[in-house]
Amino acid sequence: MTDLTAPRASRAPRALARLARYGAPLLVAVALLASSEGLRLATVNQLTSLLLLAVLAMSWNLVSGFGGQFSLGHSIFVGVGGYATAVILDLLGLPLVVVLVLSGVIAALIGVVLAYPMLRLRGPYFAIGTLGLALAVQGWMLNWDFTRASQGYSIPLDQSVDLLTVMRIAVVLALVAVIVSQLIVDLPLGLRLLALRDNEDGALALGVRRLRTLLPTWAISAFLVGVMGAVVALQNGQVTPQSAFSIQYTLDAVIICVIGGLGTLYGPLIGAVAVFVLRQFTADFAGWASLIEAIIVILIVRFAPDGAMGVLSGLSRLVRRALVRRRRLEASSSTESTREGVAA
Amino acid sequence: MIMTDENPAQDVLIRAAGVSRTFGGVTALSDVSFELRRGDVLGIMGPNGAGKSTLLSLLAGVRRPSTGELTVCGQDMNRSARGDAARNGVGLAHQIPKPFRQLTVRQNVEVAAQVVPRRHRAAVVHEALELTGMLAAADRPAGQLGLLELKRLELARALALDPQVVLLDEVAAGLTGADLDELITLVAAVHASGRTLVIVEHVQEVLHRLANRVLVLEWGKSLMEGTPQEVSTDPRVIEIYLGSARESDEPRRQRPPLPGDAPALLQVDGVSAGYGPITVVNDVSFTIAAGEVLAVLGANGAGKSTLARTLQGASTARTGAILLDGEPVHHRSAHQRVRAGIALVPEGRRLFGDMTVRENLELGLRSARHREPLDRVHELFPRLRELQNRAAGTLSGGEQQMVAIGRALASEPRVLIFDELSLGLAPLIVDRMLDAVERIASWGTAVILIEQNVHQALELADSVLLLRRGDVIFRGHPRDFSEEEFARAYLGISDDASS
Amino acid sequence: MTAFRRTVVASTIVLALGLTAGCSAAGGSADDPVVLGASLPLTGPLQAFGTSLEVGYQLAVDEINEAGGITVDGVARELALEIQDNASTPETASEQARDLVLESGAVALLGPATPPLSIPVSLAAEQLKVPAIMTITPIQAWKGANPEGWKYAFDAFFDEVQMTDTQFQAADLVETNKKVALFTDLEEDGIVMGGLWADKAESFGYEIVAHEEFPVGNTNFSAQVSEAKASGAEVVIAQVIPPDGIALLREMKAQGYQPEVLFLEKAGNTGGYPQLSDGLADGVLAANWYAEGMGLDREADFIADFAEQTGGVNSDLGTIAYGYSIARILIEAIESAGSLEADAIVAAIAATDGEYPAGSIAFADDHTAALPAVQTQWVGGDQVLVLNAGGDAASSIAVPVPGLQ
Amino acid sequence: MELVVQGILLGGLYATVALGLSLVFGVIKMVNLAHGEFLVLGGYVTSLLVVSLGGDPLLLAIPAALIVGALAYPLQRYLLTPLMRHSTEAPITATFGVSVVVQTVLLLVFTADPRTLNAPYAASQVEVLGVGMRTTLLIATVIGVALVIVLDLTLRRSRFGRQVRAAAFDPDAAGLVGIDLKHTYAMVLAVAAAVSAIGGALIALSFSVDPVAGTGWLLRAFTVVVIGGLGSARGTLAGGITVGLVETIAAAVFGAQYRDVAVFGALVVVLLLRPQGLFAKVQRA
Repeated sequence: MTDLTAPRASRAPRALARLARYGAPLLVAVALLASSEGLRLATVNQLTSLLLLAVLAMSWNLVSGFGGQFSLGHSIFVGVGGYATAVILDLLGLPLVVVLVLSGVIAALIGVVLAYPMLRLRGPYFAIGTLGLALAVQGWMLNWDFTRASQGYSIPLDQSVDLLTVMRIAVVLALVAVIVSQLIVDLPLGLRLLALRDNEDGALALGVRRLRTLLPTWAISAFLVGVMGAVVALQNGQVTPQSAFSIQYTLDAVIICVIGGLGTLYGPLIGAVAVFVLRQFTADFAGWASLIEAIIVILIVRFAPDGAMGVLSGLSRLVRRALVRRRRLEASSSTESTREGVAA
Repeated sequence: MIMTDENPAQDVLIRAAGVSRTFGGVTALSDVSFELRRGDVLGIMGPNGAGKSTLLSLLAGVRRPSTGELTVCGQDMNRSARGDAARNGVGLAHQIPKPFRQLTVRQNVEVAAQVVPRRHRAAVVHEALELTGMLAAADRPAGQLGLLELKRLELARALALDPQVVLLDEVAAGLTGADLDELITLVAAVHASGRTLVIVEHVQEVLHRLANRVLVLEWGKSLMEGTPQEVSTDPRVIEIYLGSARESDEPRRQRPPLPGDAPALLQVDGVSAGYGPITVVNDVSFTIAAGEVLAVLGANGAGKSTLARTLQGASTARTGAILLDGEPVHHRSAHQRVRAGIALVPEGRRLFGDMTVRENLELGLRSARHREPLDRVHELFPRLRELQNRAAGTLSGGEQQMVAIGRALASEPRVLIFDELSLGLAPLIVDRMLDAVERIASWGTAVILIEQNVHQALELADSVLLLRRGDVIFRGHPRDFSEEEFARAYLGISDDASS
Repeated sequence: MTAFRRTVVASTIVLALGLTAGCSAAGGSADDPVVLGASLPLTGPLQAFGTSLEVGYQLAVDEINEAGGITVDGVARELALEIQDNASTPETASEQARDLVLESGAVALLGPATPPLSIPVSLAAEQLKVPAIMTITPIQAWKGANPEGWKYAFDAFFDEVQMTDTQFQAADLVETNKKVALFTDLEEDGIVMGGLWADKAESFGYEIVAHEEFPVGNTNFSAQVSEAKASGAEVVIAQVIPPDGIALLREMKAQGYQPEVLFLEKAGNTGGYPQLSDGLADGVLAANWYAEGMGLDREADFIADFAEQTGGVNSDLGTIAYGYSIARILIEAIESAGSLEADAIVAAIAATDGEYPAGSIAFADDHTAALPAVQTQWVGGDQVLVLNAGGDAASSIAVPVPGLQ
Repeated sequence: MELVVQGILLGGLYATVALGLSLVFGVIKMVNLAHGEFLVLGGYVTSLLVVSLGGDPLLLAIPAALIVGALAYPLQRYLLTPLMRHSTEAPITATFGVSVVVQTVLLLVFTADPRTLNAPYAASQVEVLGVGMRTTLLIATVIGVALVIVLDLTLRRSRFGRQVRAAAFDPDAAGLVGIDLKHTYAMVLAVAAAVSAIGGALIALSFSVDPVAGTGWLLRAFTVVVIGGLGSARGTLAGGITVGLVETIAAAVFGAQYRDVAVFGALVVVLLLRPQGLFAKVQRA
């Protein structure tokens, strides 16, 4: 057992930890890709949905968790990505990878254009503003001939992609999302981002520029969500404004991050798994499903406001404290010392 | 460290000429001029509200001067944007450190280091951590640090900007004994590393040991500038810190002396309080009887206001008990304590500015129908009757203080706490306020008087509680109260670092 | 090092989930029942369709099971109906359609009603190559969603083109000034049908004097109604959702606008609509797919069995009959294919030709079976047939609209 | 002219619908995503009272308002206020959860069918300034203006109102004058819910309510509140009328399909130009 309270981690373990942080997701992804042939189609399909949910939550977490800007407008990027993919596949028939990246880029560009004015708003105003924006866009899309309203824009069947390929794309996308989240935390951009969230005045006073930090983050988030929307469109075979621009996507991201832990690296992943499993479970309760989910969300917010990650770190702190205390007791009893620490 | 090439023209790092700053009609800083040369350590002192923080915020580029010329490190601060100062070689360390709590110490410093060129960053971060002794704690989350470590981190963050000038805003606040010594050593090391310092400080010891010049502010104007020795012996400085004796010969005190066996109305037993990692009030005990005036004295940062807030319930006591008539009240919330009979006239008055005087007073009443207390208030301050339909926010400071006192009296308190009664008021008004305190005490109300004007407070007091950095260093009758204790508490001149 | 441990925990969870999901293989042995799947809107705005379809589907499955199940590959097997609630949301319907096939092992899908839900389910069927039959989904909209043609999905319902004739045919049965006011919302079917009515009016000798368009969820119809009233139209054709329909009726009543005939499509097919609208919808006309007197297979039985449950003879009852019919067609197709092989079942469905409670059904090459739309008028809790499948009068129409008087 | 009258009358209803949201934001500084459900609940509870007791829906809206208000009190006191200490997101998320709970319960109990309130005047018309207008909208406007005046007077003149204003102005200092902040906040949400319930009854009377109608009305209310300025009763009335006018005129000029786009577009523009609202005084720092 290494000393957990050791103040100084030597260079080697830190490098190892970093390697593990980037390597482990890579390994999991490679393992999934390698074994994907052997998976049942049902598993493939469920895994795709789960991974997409996780990507959505991780991307939203970048802006709203790490960046502290509570966005209620992310559904726009799901829709933009979905439509971009459907339309490009329909009209241009470019290679799939190009189409996906292009969809993300379009979403990111639109994201930057929208964020530029929106980021002038703070706190609840930002949430209301982005929500208004999302609804204005959805209202427009519902009334725009181009989107073919409730009939939807179908991905041409000859261009459609089988579920296994969709899952592989989702695996790669999820990997990218995890790595990007890690990178953002490790890079100076992420430092500035976290600094802004923790204490905006302090960060500004230290020379951090708000827009220069938030805008790239927003663009990255929009890119990932755009590609996620594109994969959703591939999975469903069509896009409709009603579903692709649905506020539900944003709400899902909020719920997942709240359950998993807002502004943590792995919270959205854990939250996505929890929500996905919960939904599989409540699917049998039909009309009660959303009731159960909402009550769980309320209970978590009330009693564990830092989500699963908060509970986990709370537990690990308890364990660590117990270990330390035990060691201290052992030490004091072995030396027969009568001096009890004042720190107790 | 990375120094920009020396340029004799840049030897004057800060030049202020006739700098003023107003906030919506209120002048916080007026016509201040000084120069700071490379390598200087300038101390800034003055009582609360003298404009120290405003001056510092102008130097740090957080705000812009209203008029006057201010150049910092070659930059015209009348034209600078937020954060420009940080990029331009000015580092600011705050009184209450606000680190990025979720980041590690190293990351905190790295955020600041982003203003220096990429290739120097690692070196700057390392140097800042090393100089402040935080290298060992570099990987701990900032949220877990203790107070001294937080102050070190605050300094490290300022140093990571690779600044030419470091501004220190009461960094010694809350530190005692060995911790304070350590901090002073640290700041000296920062200076030795070639930085020019501006130190705003109440703890005189810090200025004595570090500053080569001290600028004293009062009422937003510069009162004098000199060496620390000159300043601390200047009668004007002593007066602004301790208040002047009253001109009038007529004794203010009208009440008979308190009988020695008066039963305790409020009993405070071993109360400690603070915020975050900081303990501001440590193990305070006293009792006060009906009609007694207890003067709570001490320098800025000694814990007087925290004590007041803890008694009233706005902050919670960490340990100890507060009993009103033998009934424990320390678990009750602020509004319940008001109903129980403990009222506070808060520092800065905290009136509801967009409401009228009448509305403010009526809010204090226990019930809408029971209006008698207001008659008493109007009897005490007849002026309030004339002002009753004016918005409280538009009144002068003295009038506002009357409303604040009236509002507290409206709840018919048995214990009334005044937090910095005379702060920011002209001497004539202070006189009137203290007269009112005497009247209130004569009605049988127990009064806890937190007051800067020591001489005048002592005139009224039945007993005195002297705080120094959160500890009670004197408790007793005013006549037993010696000038030495006084000087020690306020100016920290004859300080014993081992306390 | 904690970051490292967290990574391990997180990746283990993901892996474990993938593996456990992979291990729980669904059986397909001959002892297990043959599963038919349906993702239905059992809650949400389309709830009425979902619950009615469920009754119809279940009825068909129960009938077969009571008769000893179906013979597949020479073995008699029981049928099981697996139903999930999609809460009226398209993406859930899509998700559940895949889930039903992949996870629950459904050999075929039954539709969820209306194009927004039926199209994603049909697309999922094509993607997974399983047979699926839709209903309560106008066939032009359904066909339009897949220009290349459906290969595994079928749709049995009325054709919008024929349906939009019925309003004019019914209006012909009463004396009017042949001036028409259209109220159409901006949902796809509102746009399509609005266009059709506008195009066809002239050929029937009608003139469109006002065409009001509005978004779904519109509440304030005052300007639109006063325009229509000013235009003097005695025929009103509206395509609205139920809450908007109530708002429209209230505004018409408030402004004292009493057209001779009022067609309230979409909203008018909500069971018990006159009660919901406090009587305002009494006498409102609506195109329908079911009514007493159409002479359909087992008509009397269905009315006797379900009229009480649906609050009268109305489109909800019709939806039960349609649900029953397509379930029946699917079951018969599996029976006649004699196997669970998708292509065999698809071929058998395509070969369907028979009388069902929904009408006489035979699928065209484009996998659609067009059933006739009729016109009905709300009288009490019933939708009474006023224009039959042949476009002729069935009973007299009460004019002007009684509920608005 | 006709458009203007219509817009103004619609605005009266919108003001009623938005008043509660404005009050909550202004005093508690909390975004209440369950506001729409208060409205819908008001409609349903009134409808239940009409069915079980019989009588005029407008009269029965008053007990309905009391019931909805009584439901809201513990919600603030025991769920939302404790969360406010944690972060600003936590109460937002919780109110979202509450809104889903209410929607689902209503769906399970009453199905998705729309519900209306009926009265002799529910579908009749009166002449206002020579323009024909729905009686209910006129009633809604009268009630809306009355509620704004009553709320405004309550806030200004009554002891409770002053306590609320004090709590909004400086929550810490409010404690110093004996104001129980937790109780005051809970009362504010209760009053907001009660006012909203009356708004919901008016909606059910003029149009209809259904379990999921809350979301649409929440957004309308947001627009009104943001345009009118958060936390000001009179600003809410002005905001309601502005939105009513924008909506009516946009529908007339661009066509009804662009009505929502115009309204939300206006919301975004106002947010960007004047985040404190068009009709609010700029708060002193």
